[in-house]
Amino acid sequence: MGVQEATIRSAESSNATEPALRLTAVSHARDSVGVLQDIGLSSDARRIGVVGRNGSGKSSLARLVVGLERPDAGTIRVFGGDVAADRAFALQNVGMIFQNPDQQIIFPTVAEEIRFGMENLGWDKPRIERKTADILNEFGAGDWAAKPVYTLSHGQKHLVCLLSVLAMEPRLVVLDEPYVGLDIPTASAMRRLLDRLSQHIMLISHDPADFDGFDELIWLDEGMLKMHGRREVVLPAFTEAMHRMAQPC
Amino acid sequence: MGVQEATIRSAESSNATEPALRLTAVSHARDSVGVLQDIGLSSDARRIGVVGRNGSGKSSLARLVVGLERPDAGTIRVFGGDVAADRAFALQNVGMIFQNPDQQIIFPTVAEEIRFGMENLGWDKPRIERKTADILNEFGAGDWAAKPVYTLSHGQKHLVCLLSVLAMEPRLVVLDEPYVGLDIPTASAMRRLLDRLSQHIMLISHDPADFDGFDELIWLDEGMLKMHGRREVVLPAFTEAMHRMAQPC
Amino acid sequence: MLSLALPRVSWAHRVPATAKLAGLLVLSLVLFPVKDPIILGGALAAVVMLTGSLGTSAMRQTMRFVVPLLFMVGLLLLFHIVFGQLRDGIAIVLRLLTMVLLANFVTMTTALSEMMALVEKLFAPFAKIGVNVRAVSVAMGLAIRFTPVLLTKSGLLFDAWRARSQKPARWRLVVPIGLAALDDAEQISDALRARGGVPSTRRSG
Amino acid sequence: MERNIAYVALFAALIVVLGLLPKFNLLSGVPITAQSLGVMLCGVVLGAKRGALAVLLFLLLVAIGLPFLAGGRGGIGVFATPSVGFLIGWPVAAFVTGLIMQRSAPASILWRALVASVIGGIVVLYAFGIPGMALMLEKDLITAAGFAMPFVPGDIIKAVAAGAIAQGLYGMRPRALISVKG
Ligand SMILES: Nc1ncnc2c1ncn2[C@@H]1O[C@H](COP(=O)(O)OP(=O)(O)OP(=O)(O)O)[C@@H](O)[C@H]1O
Ligand SMILES: Nc1ncnc2c1ncn2[C@@H]1O[C@H](COP(=O)(O)OP(=O)(O)OP(=O)(O)O)[C@@H](O)[C@H]1O
Ligand SMILES: O=C(O)CCCC[C@@H]1SC[C@@H]2NC(=O)N[C@@H]21
Ligand SMILES: [Mg+2]
Ligand SMILES: [Mg+2]
Repeated sequence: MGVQEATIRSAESSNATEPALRLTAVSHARDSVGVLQDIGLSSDARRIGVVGRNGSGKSSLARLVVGLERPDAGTIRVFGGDVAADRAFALQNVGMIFQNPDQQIIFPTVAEEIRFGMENLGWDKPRIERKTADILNEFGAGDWAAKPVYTLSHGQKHLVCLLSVLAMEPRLVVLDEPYVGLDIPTASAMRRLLDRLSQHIMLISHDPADFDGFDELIWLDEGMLKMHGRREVVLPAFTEAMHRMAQPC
Repeated sequence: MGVQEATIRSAESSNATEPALRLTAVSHARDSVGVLQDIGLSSDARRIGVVGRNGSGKSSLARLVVGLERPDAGTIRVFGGDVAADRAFALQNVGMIFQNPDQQIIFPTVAEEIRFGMENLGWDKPRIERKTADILNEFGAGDWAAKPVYTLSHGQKHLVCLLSVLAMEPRLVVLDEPYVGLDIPTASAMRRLLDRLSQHIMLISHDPADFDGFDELIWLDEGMLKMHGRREVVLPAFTEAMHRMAQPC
Repeated sequence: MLSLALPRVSWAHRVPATAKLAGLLVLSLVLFPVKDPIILGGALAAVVMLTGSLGTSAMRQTMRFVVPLLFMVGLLLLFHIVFGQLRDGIAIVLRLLTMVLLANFVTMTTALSEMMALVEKLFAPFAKIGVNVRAVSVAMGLAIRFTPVLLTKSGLLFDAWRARSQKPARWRLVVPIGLAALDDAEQISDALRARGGVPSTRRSG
Repeated sequence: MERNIAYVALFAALIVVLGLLPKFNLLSGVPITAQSLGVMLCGVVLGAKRGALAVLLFLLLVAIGLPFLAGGRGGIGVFATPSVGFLIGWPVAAFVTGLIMQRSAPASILWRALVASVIGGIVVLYAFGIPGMALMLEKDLITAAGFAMPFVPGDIIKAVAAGAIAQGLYGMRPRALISVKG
């Protein structure tokens, strides 16, 4: 598994000496409202968490990292590539799971949904078929291929979203609040699944417990980088600040 | 605050000897798929929690309790009234906060959204204006009245949903996973707000910690009533079962 | 998704879709100038037998399609009788029914997947002049996906209304539903783009 | 690109959904249907190009055999009925409606959308629909025009609805009308 397999190589190829994530003086506005200001950070951690209050810019940061938008100012490099400009590079290297599976599942059946991304990578048909079957089997969903998506439960839909991104073999997977609305057993199954992944992971969550075993944390506050560093340092500071704010005044 | 203020009294008026909630042999199907089977329970608790796995029927139960649907079999009485048949009674007595504020907010500005329910109760204009201003002030949102809803954050939208239901002064407020996606300070503000309410509350959540201070718990399992009783009894049994399921096998 | 294709495989399902469509085209060109009720009647009888050869469920499905037209046919004949042009009226009606039934026959006996493959083939030549064939097939899938979503979204907002009002919502919910649907389209387009989306220029590799 | 595809698909789906409303059969065999409101909205909200593409996408789905015309009809057969002129005219109607919406002076959205819908969704559309009925029913154009008269009141109501909806969308969120921003 890995990028080595990918058949199309992009012009601006990844650079071995480049960190997974590098943002330099990134500022960004949506609908002419500033959502991120002057973010600079560099990280090579395999597990990066993103925390911050509602509206602090976490989802906006995720969109920039996967190249859905180009920052108004500054540069973003993921494994050395310019994800907004070089979409072929982005497709091979980063994938994103949005918060609500209903808003991201595109096709009526599980197999179609999983195949879509690989088709866009230009893989040939037998390889796509093989990978689809493999990944479903690997995650204990071998008989799902022909299932209509609407018959799946919320947690199962989440899994389909994840598999359809993993099938593309990205090096970095960005997850925007993946545990929200899942019951305890389903959430913990998802957690174990993510633990197993060899990929780099960037996870957005409001629950400090979701970052067990993480290396680094990014703390956003009103669009600015409040703190970035090792989890053991950032997480206590963040939770302390949140609980202080949560006190009735 | 309270029902005493309500000006229109419904034909089938509430009965002082009737419990807040009484379900007798309730079964229900959606799209001819059974979602609830033979639920019977009676409760007068001021704080009732509802727990269960994804798809166990929690939201379906909530829809029946606020009278959005009529059960296929059995009867539901809320404060003695038939909420599905007697909509005037239901509007005065039960309110519901849906899980996703985007699926609940109808009007473009905060004030319009809050006024809507009161208009439907037939209150006169000065009273509606007064109540709108009061409730916004009470919850620290005095300057929101003219704000377009789409500029609010997720947590702020949640608050608007809650206020527009509270403004109607129902006796029972049903909340479907209200803390989902909220940051820690916002969630705890919402929690304190709910604590303060004199109304009966029925709360759906996946997080056992959300039921601190609750009186009773309803545990649904695949559409059936697995357990109903005091929180101290049901909650440990439920969390134990969930964590057992969550073990990797 | 519900389609008009018969679920059961008949002899006609094995005929390639291109052949069936070509036959339809040829027959419509041949029949167009014909005015003789005998020939047209023969053609209609042949098409009815063709449909009949597919079995009773095909006949039932065809009737559902044709009954609304029969209403019009009756009135049309009456109209011609009043103006003393019975022969013309009969010819028009026979030709119309023949063509509708024949086209219906092709649709019923061609699986949706085959039709979609055909669409891609038909569009392929246009790729050279810039038509994005991939965009067409993705858009077809999305449109089918959005149909139940629109209904569900509307249902949710109607519920939100009913939870706070006794009066029927009527038109007041149209705009909120429209905005919710537009938001949904926005989110889906992000999801598409995050997984490669639809290349706006043709892929070279 | 993806955004355009999503919008085009959404509005094709909107026409499908409007087909679930009941239709009324008329003597001509062409029903009174709410789907032509969908055609007007395609132009009014999406503008000329995307609006026409949305209608074309809808017709493509109908042609390959999905039962998406009012009353659950579909398949190539529908192009052999007296409706054929209207069906072919739909994408053109959406295009013209959208064009007027984009080009019209900055009057009120309600009036712009109303006028655009009347010209595109009625005048232009009938210019296709009437010859279509004349051809299929072998009548002269005058008689066929007579067949179109029962549509007029309904179509005017639809144009007013399209105007009101456009106004409503614009009022609640100006950027919802892609046609206006260009
Ligand atoms: N499409 C949009 N147009 C305009 N402003 C937007 C848009 N999306 C988000 N915003 C604004 O950008 C800011 C950051 O939003 P973002 O979604 O990134 O926050 P977040 O940290 O993900 O919050 P949450 O925890 O609630 O998901 C917020 O103030 C929000 O109101
Ligand atoms: N509109 C619908 N049509 C058909 N089935 C439905 C519909 N809505 C829900 N269901 C089914 O009813 C069952 C119960 O759904 P419900 O939404 O009540 O579960 P829930 O306990 O609220 O789950 P969650 O924790 O995921 O919100 C599920 O199996 C679901 O698939
Ligand atoms: O066959 C169909 O389902 C519909 C064909 C078009 C009907 C046209 S659109 C303009 C006019 N107004 C109506 O209500 N119906 C016709
Ligand atoms: Mg977010
Ligand atoms: Mg639920």
